[in-house]
Formats: sequence, structure tokens, C-alpha cells
Amino acid sequence: ALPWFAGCPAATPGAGDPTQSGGTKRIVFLINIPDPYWEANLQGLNEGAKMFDLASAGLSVTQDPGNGTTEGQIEKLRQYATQDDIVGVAISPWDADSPAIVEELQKLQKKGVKVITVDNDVNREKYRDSRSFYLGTDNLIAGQALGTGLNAVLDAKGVKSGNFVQFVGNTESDNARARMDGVKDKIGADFVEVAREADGSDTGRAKDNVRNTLLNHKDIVALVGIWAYNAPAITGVLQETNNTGKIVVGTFDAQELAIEAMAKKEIDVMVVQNPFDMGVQTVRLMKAMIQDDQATIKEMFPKQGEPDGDMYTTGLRIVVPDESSPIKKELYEEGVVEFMTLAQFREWLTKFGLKSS
Amino acid sequence: MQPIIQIRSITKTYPGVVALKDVSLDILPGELHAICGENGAGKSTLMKILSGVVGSYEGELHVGGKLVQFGGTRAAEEAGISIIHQELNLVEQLSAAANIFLGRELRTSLGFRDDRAMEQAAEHLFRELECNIGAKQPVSELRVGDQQLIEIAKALSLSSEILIMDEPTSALTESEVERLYRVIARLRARGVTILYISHKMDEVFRLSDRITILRDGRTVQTLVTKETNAQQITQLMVGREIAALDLGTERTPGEVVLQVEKLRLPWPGHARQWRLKDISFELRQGEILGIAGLMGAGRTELLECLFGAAHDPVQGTIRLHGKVQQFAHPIEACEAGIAMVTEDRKRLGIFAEMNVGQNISLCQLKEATTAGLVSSQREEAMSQSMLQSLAVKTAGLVARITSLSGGNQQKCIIGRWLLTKPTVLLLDDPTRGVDVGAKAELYRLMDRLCREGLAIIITSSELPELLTVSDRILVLSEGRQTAMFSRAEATEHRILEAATKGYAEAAQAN
Amino acid sequence: MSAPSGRMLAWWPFPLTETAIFLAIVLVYLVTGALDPNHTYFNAWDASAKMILRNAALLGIVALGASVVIIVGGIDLSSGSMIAFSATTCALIMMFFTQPEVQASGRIAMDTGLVTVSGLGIFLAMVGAVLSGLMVGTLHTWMVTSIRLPPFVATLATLVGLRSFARGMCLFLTKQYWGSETEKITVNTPFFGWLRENNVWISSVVFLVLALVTWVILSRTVLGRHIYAIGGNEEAARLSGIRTENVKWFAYCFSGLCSAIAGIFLMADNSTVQPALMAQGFELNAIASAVVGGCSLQGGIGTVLGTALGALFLRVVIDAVAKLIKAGADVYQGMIVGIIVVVAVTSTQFSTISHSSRQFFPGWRGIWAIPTISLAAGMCVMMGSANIQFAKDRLLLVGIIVTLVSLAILSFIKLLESHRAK
Amino acid sequence: MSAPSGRMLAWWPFPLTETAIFLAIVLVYLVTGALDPNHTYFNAWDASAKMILRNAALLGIVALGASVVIIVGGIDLSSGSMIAFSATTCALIMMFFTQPEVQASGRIAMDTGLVTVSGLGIFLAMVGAVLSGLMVGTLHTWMVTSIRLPPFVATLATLVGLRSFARGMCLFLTKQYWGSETEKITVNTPFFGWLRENNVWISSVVFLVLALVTWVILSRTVLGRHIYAIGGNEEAARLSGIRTENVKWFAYCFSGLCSAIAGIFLMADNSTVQPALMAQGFELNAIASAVVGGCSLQGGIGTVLGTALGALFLRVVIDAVAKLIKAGADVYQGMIVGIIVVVAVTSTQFSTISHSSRQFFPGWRGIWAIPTISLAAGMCVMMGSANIQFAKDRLLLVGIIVTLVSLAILSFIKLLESHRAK
Ligand SMILES: Nc1ncnc2c1ncn2[C@@H]1O[C@H](COP(=O)(O)OP(=O)(O)OP(=O)(O)O)[C@@H](O)[C@H]1O
Ligand SMILES: Nc1ncnc2c1ncn2[C@@H]1O[C@H](COP(=O)(O)OP(=O)(O)OP(=O)(O)O)[C@@H](O)[C@H]1O
Ligand SMILES: [Mg+2]
Ligand SMILES: [Mg+2]
Repeated sequence: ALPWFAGCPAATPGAGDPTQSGGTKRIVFLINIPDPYWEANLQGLNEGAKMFDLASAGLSVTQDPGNGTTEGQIEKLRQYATQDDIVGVAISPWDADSPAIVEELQKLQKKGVKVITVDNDVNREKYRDSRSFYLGTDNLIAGQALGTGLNAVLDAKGVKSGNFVQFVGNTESDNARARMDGVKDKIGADFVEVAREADGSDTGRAKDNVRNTLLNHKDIVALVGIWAYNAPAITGVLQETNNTGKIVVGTFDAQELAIEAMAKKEIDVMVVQNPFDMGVQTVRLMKAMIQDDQATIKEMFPKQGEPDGDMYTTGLRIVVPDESSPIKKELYEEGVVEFMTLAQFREWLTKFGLKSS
Repeated sequence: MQPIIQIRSITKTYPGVVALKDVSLDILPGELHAICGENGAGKSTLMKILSGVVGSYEGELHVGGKLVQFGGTRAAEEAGISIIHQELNLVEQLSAAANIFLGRELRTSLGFRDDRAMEQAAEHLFRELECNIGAKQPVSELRVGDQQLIEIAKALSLSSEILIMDEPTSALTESEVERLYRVIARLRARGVTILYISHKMDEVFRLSDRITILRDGRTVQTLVTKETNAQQITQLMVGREIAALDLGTERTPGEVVLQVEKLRLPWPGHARQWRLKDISFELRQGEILGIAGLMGAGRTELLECLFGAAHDPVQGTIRLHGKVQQFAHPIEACEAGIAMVTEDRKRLGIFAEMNVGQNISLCQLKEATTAGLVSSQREEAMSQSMLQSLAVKTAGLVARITSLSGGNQQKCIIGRWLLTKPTVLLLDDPTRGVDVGAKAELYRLMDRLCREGLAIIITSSELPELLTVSDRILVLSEGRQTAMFSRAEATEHRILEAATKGYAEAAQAN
Repeated sequence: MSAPSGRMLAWWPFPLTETAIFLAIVLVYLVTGALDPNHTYFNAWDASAKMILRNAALLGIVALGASVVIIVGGIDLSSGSMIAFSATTCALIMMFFTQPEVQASGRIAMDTGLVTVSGLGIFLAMVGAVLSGLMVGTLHTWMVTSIRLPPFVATLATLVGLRSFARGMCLFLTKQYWGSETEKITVNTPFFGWLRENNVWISSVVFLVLALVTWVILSRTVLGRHIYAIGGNEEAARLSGIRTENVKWFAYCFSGLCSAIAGIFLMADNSTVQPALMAQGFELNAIASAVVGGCSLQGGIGTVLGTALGALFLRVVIDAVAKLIKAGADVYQGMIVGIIVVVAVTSTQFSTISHSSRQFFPGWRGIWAIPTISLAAGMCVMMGSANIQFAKDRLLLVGIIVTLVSLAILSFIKLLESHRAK
Repeated sequence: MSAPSGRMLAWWPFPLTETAIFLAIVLVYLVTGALDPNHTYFNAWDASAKMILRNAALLGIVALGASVVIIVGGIDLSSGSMIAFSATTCALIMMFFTQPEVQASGRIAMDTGLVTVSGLGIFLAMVGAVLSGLMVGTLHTWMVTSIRLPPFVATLATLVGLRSFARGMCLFLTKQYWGSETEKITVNTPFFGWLRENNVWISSVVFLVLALVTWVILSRTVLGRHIYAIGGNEEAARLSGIRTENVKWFAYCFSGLCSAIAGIFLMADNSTVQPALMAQGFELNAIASAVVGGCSLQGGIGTVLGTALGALFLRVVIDAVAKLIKAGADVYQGMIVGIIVVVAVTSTQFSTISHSSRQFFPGWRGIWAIPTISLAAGMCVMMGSANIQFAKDRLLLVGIIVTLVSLAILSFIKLLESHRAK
């Protein structure tokens, strides 16, 4: 009655499947904390594995979940160092400044393992050499993009000043910090960030934080959801307190409930990075590095050698409910940001068989 | 006459121990059958089998002619057998009534618990036992004696035709014992069969029709009470002749070692403000001072005060060798040369996890250290010496203390304290639950120590014992010193009189 | 069954512990309402009440189970993991009932596990969740009674085991059923949406019903009497012919059941299930509530009312602090719980302590304890004042003063004691 | 003091529990080395050993403390939080010794709290960390002996309290000293860099030294004997003239000290201190190690060697699974620990169980327990096989077979028992 049981290997050929490591070498993608955000990335990895035919190159790619702590990632990296079938490591560091993580990366490089950073980079001033390349979109830029958007919406609503609060799982994780700083930079000088509320990835507490914020702070004009689950937490509470539409909401990462919420116009602007593409590009780059395929590398990093030539920017999307939104393409300079309405965005998702991003 | 209980070659083994070996026994309906035996003879084990507490054994058990194999106490009760256990088995948080009906609660028609009915029934039982315990009273607030009475009431409430009593009087005051006897008489009039276990010969001979002796888990013999006497019984129990004791003769007390004046122990938040009130006495070297008193008279407290183990600050003066002492912790008393063997071995004496050697050496371990490290040779030497001088029966130093019989455990604990070379030895009820053989040895031991110049204070719940061993006897009643007899003056009657002085008011008090 | 403190203030008709907690709750609420510059507790009392109720009810449900196990003389450390486990079970069962058309509408729906599901599915899912609770309860009982593991060890094992079991199960089954593994399932059915909407009322009602049932069982039935008896003196209970194992079976299953129910509510509330992160450390708060409510870990003592009030008290104080400290209150939650537990248990024992002549700071131990406590106090106050309007500046002063004052007070007590000991 | 199992196999010179664990460790290592397609344990045995040692040493240090407290009859739930607390203290003290120019160098440095610091600072910081451990130990003793809180409650309070206290302290002090508050401090001094480099050796040595000291204390000194005595029978110990409170003081302080030391190593290892996330649930693994090593939670039983081996065993198995399951092994870590604990404790008690006529699956309870256990077993195996080469396809088959087989076996046992009971 359950044919799907036997059919599991077919569903995901090779990729995401550790046990093919008989003769095959492995590429490991170490994420920072389990989150739907990274499931799109897993899709990307599998997609890339097909696209660039890893299997025939005797390679396989695996996504390895971190547990949202520095300890966790260090532990994993050490684990990799002991396993000889790992030839490539792509990591999204939990902590850009942790010398421990950096050292482990350097040790891996010494072993001849190819190392790149994805989505989050290490502290470039100090530890640039601990990875060969960086893939992704700087979270600071992403934050600034959201800030700009929020500013436009607030402006259109005729709100000139007020308070805003940012919600996140952990205020100290780098992607969160960068995003929040970015938002703060660009939302406008007259808007005061009264708090950064952390919930320790506890969805229930995330909601309580929103509730308390509404009760505690006067003149709240905007709420910002930094991590994927913060978006539905915010919209949920706004509904429950009939504040929907009264307060501007901007969020990151198109979690599926967030998409629904935006369809109901409960979210004014959504900044979506592209973990799926990160996945695909990771596979592409890793394969090239491992096989020393300079052509591909050159193609991906034309400005290699120049400052920031080791950075490959994956797309960054601004998603708005529809054309009526006050946020316009013109606000953003070309190239960095791709501007989309929800409808377009959904098309894109369906195209790649994604639900969230 | 067809026996109501037939025990056919029952054998029960525990890991390491053979508790019962091929025991056979007939109990006749309506008789009071006493079971005697040393500690560890297997009395309680046999009773536990009869009452369904111990389920697995070899051999056959017939009740009322039918072969039975009880799965649990409930099954035994249905077969008409109820038991009063040796140890108190009460839930202190619950009320007296709740404890009596525990496991057999009365229900209302709706299936809920019927507390009122149970309380009334309990009141009725207490009236039958002639004791004034409130049915609603939490057991934790009751005196030990009353708790024992609750156990008895519990067994009676089953109104079963076979009743097992495993040392029921070990915690009762003389007056309560008398009441118990009256109850037993009434039960027998009702035709109830009673199995009665006791180490107290007078009880056995006063109550029983027949006596069965167990030794090392075997039935030695069943005798008709009228046709035998205490000597024969004890002899059969121990398996050898016990020389009649003549202790205390020509012991010559030396100078005063311990002097107590107006010792008081407060009892905060209690109607009777003092656990102990104005106790004054002096103890000489080479002398045994007995402390008599009913259960709960404050004997243990008194010893605890002398030993610095009391939970409340002691008032009055204690002089040791003429020097005033104020012990805040047992260790201080210990260093000053006082040693105390506590009552209730199992709870306050032995360390079950430790072997015999470690149990003995515990208090003097420091003496066996070099540069802070314990040298095992010296420790063993220390313990070994005690084993020999006290003639402890054991497999060796590494044997588990729990594998020893009660008497030998007691010896080990006395040994533990003798190692500290005390000048004053406090013994709190050292012979409770210890069989006659062991008792005799303990008496001799005390006598010897005493002659070696030790001063001893001993409490006991058995007057004959005190009269045998002690030179003088101090009597406590409800925490007050009511008399001090010399060996010559002391008789059971006079002591009892003094001990029950003012007991009546106290009875009203609670 | 009533706490020993029942003796003093005999004229007061109600049990003292419960009364004290109740008064404390009221006090905290009023004081906070007054201190809080927005006076949220007065102006928006309904919203505040809702918020407190939502959490208190959930915590209370779990605390009920915990208290029953504690009263029977055991301990259940697995509540948090059990919640995650039951929620995961629930979500996974629903997964099997996702309608074909949903699956047809592109692999999208399945990838991150947006579940919309038939009524039957939902029903079975909830039954399954409840069953999972009972099964874990049975497992605990088996470990405790048949293998004779100490309850602490047995439930420690499930505390660490169940959560990772749930994670593994989630990864495995989603992989099998959807082809792509995920550790997070989004549950977004109309039913659970509705549940989320009316969560406050429903969970409160469920809690009250459960509390009532528990109360009846504990104080009006034979089973209840046996629970207290076993907690008080297991051997005695056994010798009285009580089937102790079966009573424990009830206790642990009840605890499992409560956690399972809480799991369903939590799932509805979060609209997502992520076993790795869900309800972490919930068991600690549950046990804390029971202890604050007067349950004794030795067993045999405790009441339903006390536990319920204990849970409410914890949540009220946590919420109150969030109202006073406007931003980042979650940092202090742990401290609050810790302090409440200590203070509560201490106060229940205070009468006995004060009666007995025991010293608070005996000997060297005491001398060391004093600076430790003072320092901690000073630090806490300093942190607190940093977040509270008045006395924000001259923090250092405040800190030092508090430290010195408490140092002085404690030393004084110490002196008194050592003097009295003379 | 040696476990009761000491009786059987009397000819064997060494304690049985320890021997068994040791053999288990060797077995696991060899089997894993063989099954693992890369045979990492053989090819890269040194790297693997390092990996295991690093973790085992850290866990072992904490487990030593935990075991001493357990032997004295208490429990210390606060280890994890204590680690976070001591590390935070250490980092914050160093912060006060950061040279001005570092602070001057732009906001970045301060934001993420980069600390480079003088030798004196480092020394004082480590002293401070150790002191914090002793202080918490003193606090525990005070709560347990003076306020008479059950150890579980007292350390539960610090378990939840200390971590958030550390967080608050970190936010507060960084704010005061750097002007911008952070919950994460990066520690990057040459000294700690060096410590991180040689962590494996240093922590192992420290662990061995600590273990040796503990062993001497427990089995060669009067204090040690007293520790066992108190764990075995506290009241009797008091009446034998043992100052029980002081002995407990030692035990809890020792536990605090061990955690504090572990905290310093962990800080060096992570090069960052983030109290909110650091060493979460560490106490559980520590207690588990002690229990696996043969410590009895009733107190009075336990050995240093056993505890050390217990810790090593846990880490080896966890690492082995990581070698077998290439990715996401940490998902299963909890399950592993849980199962090990249950199996270990069961096996130590097995002799007594088999001797006694006790049934494994008595009555209805048993009948319910059987399917529960079978189902769990089947599920586990199924998950496992999904990650392991052979039998990856036909999973369902495997699962069902395992479930049925265990169902059959258990039912058979059940039948035997109920037959024997006749
Ligand atoms: N549960 C048990 N486990 C192991 N051995 C036991 C157990 N119960 C009793 N024994 C052993 O069985 C023997 C008989 O014990 P039992 O209690 O029947 O003696 P007794 O005659 O009642 O002694 P006492 O007069 O002190 O009550 C003793 O050696 C005792 O150590
Ligand atoms: N810890 C305690 N708490 C409350 N009351 C106590 C406590 N210990 C003893 N008592 C009461 O103090 C009185 C004296 O108790 P104690 O044990 O000294 O009696 P005793 O003379 O030693 O009798 P025995 O030694 O035969 O038990 C009794 O009324 C007893 O109930
Ligand atoms: Mg007996
Ligand atoms: Mg006494």
C-alpha cells in the first residue's frame, strides 16, 4: 500500500545521501542552524548535483545541519578533518569572528580540502584567507535593502517618525546582526530601534515577544522579522490584536506562511535571498575547485585577485505584494537586487519546485 | 483435630542466605502458637510466606485443608490470614483511619472514597483497643507506641480468623501491652487463631498454648507450653547451654566521670515545652547506670543530649571529668571521650554499603592514616582486633555487614565505638530485637568493659534486663526524672510505678 | 496530605501554601501594574490576562502531570521532549493524510511540508499524539517497575532520547514520503488555525477540566489515596496489598498524556513543528511549578490547587518582568524561575527552620556563603536597575550599596547566631 | 562500596562493571572501524583518538564532579550552566584588562567583543573562573544544608538561574565598559590560542590529574570514606561524628570547580563565549557518564574509574555513530545516550533481576509495554538502516521484520513468565 518506501533513493539521486561514500568523495555543506531557509538550499544542492553530474565525477554532496552554536560547528569541522573522503567543505559560519572556526577551516585547507563560505562570510578584515571564495549575498546589503523598502512604505503612509523593533532567534548570530544593522542603517534616521528581541528559536516565545512589544512600547510603526519564523509570528499576533495594516511589517526569507501572509497583504515587503541558487552555485564551484577547472572559476570570479574579487553574489530579491506597493525598482541600483511582485516570485518558486526561499 | 494451617517442608532461599530450610509445622484452629528463635532464625520470613508477602518458595502450604499459593497479601487476607509486621509499615502523611483501611478503602455508592465511614470504623476499633487516638490525626504526629497500636487495629479490622503478630509489643508501653493482652483474650474467645512471635519469654509463656522453635531456618521442635520452661526454650533456640548470669557483683565504682545538673531540652511548639526537664545525676568510673522509662519517655533524647546529637540547644550543665562541656556535634563528644551506640541499628547504626571492616573502623580511621592517606593494613589490623576481642561471628572483614545477624551487627557497632577508647559509653536499647544468646554475650561484654574502667549508661525497654546489668537505675517519665534506685532498692514494681508517674495527664495531652 | 505548615494560623480555613501563592500573584500583578510606566496591567488588562493565561494554561497542563508523578514519589524529566515527540507524531500522521490534490499541486506543497489534511486525518493524528503520550508513560513505568531504574535515570534517558528520536523520525518519514527530508513541518490546516485563534480559551478550559479531574482523582478516589500512600511509604503501601506498579503506571501515563495534549496545543500555537527546538526545558518549569506549589520531591505531599497556582505564579512573574524590563526580558527568565523556586520552597519550610535552633550560617561554611550571596544580590539588583527607569545612572553605587547592605545584614545574623550558640 | 555484582565471577581480579565498560569501548571501536567504509578508526586512528579524547576529557572532568556529588547522595544539575557561567566570568574579567588601544580600534572590535589582554589579566581571569565555581558550590551547600532544599531543587534553581545570570552579567558589564552591549565575547589571546592548539593534551592531562586526585581522595583518605558513609546513611554518619555539612561542602565545591575548569577549556576551544548557548545539557551527559560508570543515585556507590570509563564510552559511541552516519549524526546523539544509559544500568542490575523471580512483563502493564518497545526498536532500526549502506532499500521490510521479531521474542518471554507464575 506504501510504494513510496522502496522508492526513496529514486527521489533524490546520490545527492543528500551520505552513504554513497564507498569510493566517492564527498562535498559537505555545513549550515549554521536547521531552518527551512536551508531546505531550499538542499534542493539547490540536489539540483546542482544533477546539473553538473557529480556522480560521474565520483563526487557527492551532503548538507550537514549545525545546531546553532559555535561549539556545534567546530565539532563538525573537526569531525570532517578526521574523515578522508571529504574533499570539499562549504560552510555558513555561525560566527564570523571565531578564531576557532577559522583555524579549523585553515587546517582543512592544509589537508587539501577545498573550503568556501556561503551566505555568511568570515570576518574579511582578519580571516579572508581561511576560505577560497564566498558565495551569497552579504546580509548587511540584504538588511539595507529591507531598510530602504520599509522607509519607502513608511513614507508612503505619511509616517515621518516612530519606533521599530526587530525580532530574531539570537541577536549574536552574525547573519542576524548584519541584517539588523543593515535595516537600521537605511530605514531612516527618524525611526528609532527601541529593541532587538531574541526568542532562542522558540516559536512560542517569538510570538510573546511581539505581544509584549505591542504592549510595552508606544508609537510602534514597524516590525521587522529577521529569521524565517519571525514573519508568521509577527503577522499572527498583529491579526490577533487587530493591528494588521496599522503597523508596517518587513521580513526576511520567504517562509511559506509568510508568503500566504503577504498574499493577504499582512507583510509589506520581504527580502529573499537565494539559498537555492547558493546550493547550485556551491556545487558548481566546488566541482570546479576539486577538478581544478580554472575556466569555470574564472567565469564565476572574473575579478579574481582584485579586492572582493573572491566574492560571488547570488541574487537578492525584494518581494512586494503587487504593483500598487510604494516600493519601486528605481530605489535599488541594478545588479545587486532583483525586484519582484509576489505573483512573479511564486512563479519562480514553482519553476524550481520550491515552497520557500 | 484438623490443623487450620499445614506447612509442609517449606524452603526459602535468598541470594547468599538460606532463610528457611525444610520447615514443617501444624497450627491448630483457635490456638495461640508462639514462634521462637534467634535473630535470623527465619521467623519473619515464615510469617511473610504465610501472609503472602513472600510469593516464591519451595514446599507446600495448606490453609483450612486446601493447598494455597498466595500471589500477594490480598490473596492471604481473602484466605483469612492477616499479619502485624515486625517493622512499622505506616504512611506518615496519612491519617490514622486512612492507614487502617489502606488498600481496602470503603467506597460510596458512586465509587468515590468514603472517608467518613472509614473514620467512624477506625474510632470504633480504637475504642475496642482502649486507646484514644484521633482517627483524623496524621500518623506522623503520633507516638511510636500509638503507631504500633494502629498496626494492630489495622490487622483487627480485617476480622480474619488467623492473625499473625510478629513482635507486636516491641514498641508498646507496659500499660499498652496489658491492653493488647486483653484484646488478644477477646480474640481468642472469638476463636481466632493467633501466631505470636516474640523474644520476650514472659510474654510467650503467659500467652501461648504451644511453642515452636526455629533455629537457622529449621524447625527444631514444637512444645506444649505447660510442659516446658524458659531454660529449655532458650537452650533449644541457641542450641547450647546458656550459663546463668551473675553480673554486677563486686564491681567497685571509681571516681565521678560524668556529672549532669538540671539538664533541660526544650521542645519548641509542643504543649509539653520540655522533652527533658531538670535531669541531674552523676556517673562513676566502672559503673553501669540504667535508664528506665516507657516508650517516648525521653531516654534517647537524654543520651543524645549527653552526646551532643540533640537537635535543639541543651540547657543545664554537663561536667566530664569535672570540666564543663557544651557539645554542639557528636564529634566533639567523641573527642571528649564519650561514645554512643544508637538505638535502631538498621536506621542509625550500620552502613549497608560498607563491609564489616569499614563499619568498624569508621570512627577511628584517622588513626590509620599516614600523611593523610589511609593505610589499609593498619585499618584491617584495627578492625581485626575488635572482631577478636568481641568475638564477632562473621565470614571476615570483607563480608557485607548486612549478612551478619542482629546481635553481631550490634557487636560491630559497639566495636566501632570502643576503638575510640571512650571513658563513657552510652548504649541506647542495645538489645532490642537481639536474641537471648546474643543478649547474654552483650551483658558479659558490658560487665567486662565496666571492670576495665569504662563508665556505661544503658537504656532498655525491658526492665529485667536493666535489673540484671545496672548498678543504679534512673527512671524517666514524660521527660522528667522521677526516681533513682540503687541496685538493692530496685524492683520491677517500684520502677514501673515511677515510670508511669504523671503518665495519665500526658495521655490526656495527646 | 496538607503541608505541615497547616498547624500555625489554624484559624485560617484554607491551606496556607496555596493562600500565600495566591496573595503573591495578586501582589505581583498590582505592583507591576503600578510600577510599569505604561500601566499595561491596568490599561490593557484583558490583553495581558490573555497572554498570561495562554502560557499558564499550557504550563499548568504539563505541571499537573509532573505533580502527580512527584506525589507518587517519582520524577518525570521527559515532559519537554515528550511535547516535541507528540507534536511530531501528530504532524507526521497528518502528513500521511495530505490529500492527493495537494500533492498533485507540484512538489512544492510537500517540500517544506505544508500540511492540509482531511478531518479524519486530523482526528487520527490527535489520537496518535495522545497514544504516543500513553506509550511513553508505559515505557517509563516498565523501566521503573520492571528494570527497577530510578525514575530520574529512566526519564533522563527519555529526556535526551525522545527528542532526537522525534527528529530522526521526522527526517526519515518526510524523506520517505516527500522525497526531501526536513526537520520542520508546517501545520496549517483550518482546524489548527481555528485552534490557534481561540487557543487562550480552549487551552484554559482544557486545563481547568484536567485540573478538576486530577483533583477528584487525588482527593476523592481510592486511586488518589493510593498515590499519596505510595509516595509516602512505598513498602507500607505494597504490604497493604496496593498494586504499586499499576498506580505508578497511571501516574506516568497521566504525565505522558498531559505532555501530549500540551504538545498538540503548542503545535497549533506555533503552526510549525520542529522537534529540535520545541519546548526545550519545559520539564524544568513544570517541575518548578509543582515544587513552588508545595509538592515535595520525597513524594506523598502536594495538591492540584497548589500546582496550578504555582504554574500561574511563575508565568505571572515572568510576564511582569517583561512588562517592567521593556526590552530583552527573556534574558532574565531563568534567573526569575530559579529565585522563585528557592524562595518558595524556603518559605514553606521557614516555620520549621525558625523553630529549630539550626543556624543559617554555621561555621566557616557560613562565613563563605555570606559574601557569595551578597555579591549575587548586588549583581542582580545592579542588572535590574540598569533596565528600570529610576536609578538608571549611578548604577555602580546602587550595586555596591546593595552588596554592602546585604553583607552587613547577613553578617549581623551570623553574629547573632554564633552568639546564641555560646 | 564495590557494586554488588562483585560477587559473581569472583575469580576475576578487577571490578566487573569497569571491565565490562572497557570491553564495550574496545568492541565499539573495532566494529565501527570495520563497518565504516573509510575505516577511519584504522586509517586515521590518531586523528580519531584526538577527536574522542578532546571530548571525553572535557566530559570526564565534569563527570568527576558529578560523580562525587552523586556518591555523597546529592545531585548536581547545574554543571552546564556552571560551565557557561565560569567561562563568562573569565571572559568578563579579561575584558577589564583589555588595553585601551584595542578598545579605541573602532566599533567592530567592541561590537563582537574582541579581547586581547595582558598576562596578569589572563591569570586573574582564570582565578576568577575557578573562584566562581567554588562560590556556586558554596551556594549549593548553603541551600542544601542550611535551608534544607533537596539537592535536586537547589541545583535545578541554579541550572535555570546561572545561565541567565551569566547572560545578564555579560550584557550589563559589556554595556558599562564598552558602551555597546553584547551577549557574545570573542576571546582571542595568544595564550588561549595556544591552549586551543594543544587542547587535547592539556585537557587530557588535567583530566587524568583530577581523576587521580579524586581517586586518592575517595579511596585513600578519611574524607573519601566519609563521603561514601554519608551517601550510604546520612543520619548514621552524623551520629558517628562526621561533620556531614562540611563533607557536602567539599563535594559541591569540587563539582563546581570541575565545571569551572571545563568552562575555561571550552572557552579556549570555542574562542568565543556565548552564555546563552554554551554547554547546554552538559550536565545530562555528565550525570549519564557517572550512572553508566556504576554510580547509584541513592548515593554511597560509585568509583572514579567507572565514571571515567563511562564518559569515554559515551563519547566513543557518539563519535562512532558520527563515523558511520556521515551527515547529521548529531540528530541521533540523544537517542544513543539514552539507550546507553538504560542498557548500562540494566546490565549492572541484571544479576539481581534474573535471580529474583520478578517478571519483566507482568500483567496488563507488560502486555502494553511489549508493543511499545517493539515499535520503538523497529523505528530505530529503520532509521538506522536508512543511513547505512546495506539494506537501504526495502526499508519498510526491515522495519516490519524487526518490529515483528522483537514482538515475537518479547511475547515469548511474557508467555514463559506467565506460565512460570502458574
Ligand atoms: N529480603 C531479604 N533478602 C535477603 N535476605 C533476607 C531477606 N529477608 C530475610 N533475609 C535473611 O533471612 C534470614 C531470616 O530472616 P528473618 O527476618 O526471618 O529472621 P527473624 O527470625 O525474623 O529475625 P528477627 O528475630 O531479628 O526478626 C536472615 O538471615 C536474613 O538475613
Ligand atoms: N524527632 C522528633 N520529633 C518529634 N518528637 C520526637 C522526636 N523524637 C522523639 N520525639 C518524642 O520525644 C519523646 C521522647 O522520644 P524518645 O525516642 O527519646 O523516647 P525514648 O524514651 O527514647 O523511647 P525509646 O527509646 O524506647 O524509643 C517521645 O514523646 C517522642 O515521641
Ligand atoms: Mg523477624
Ligand atoms: Mg529511644
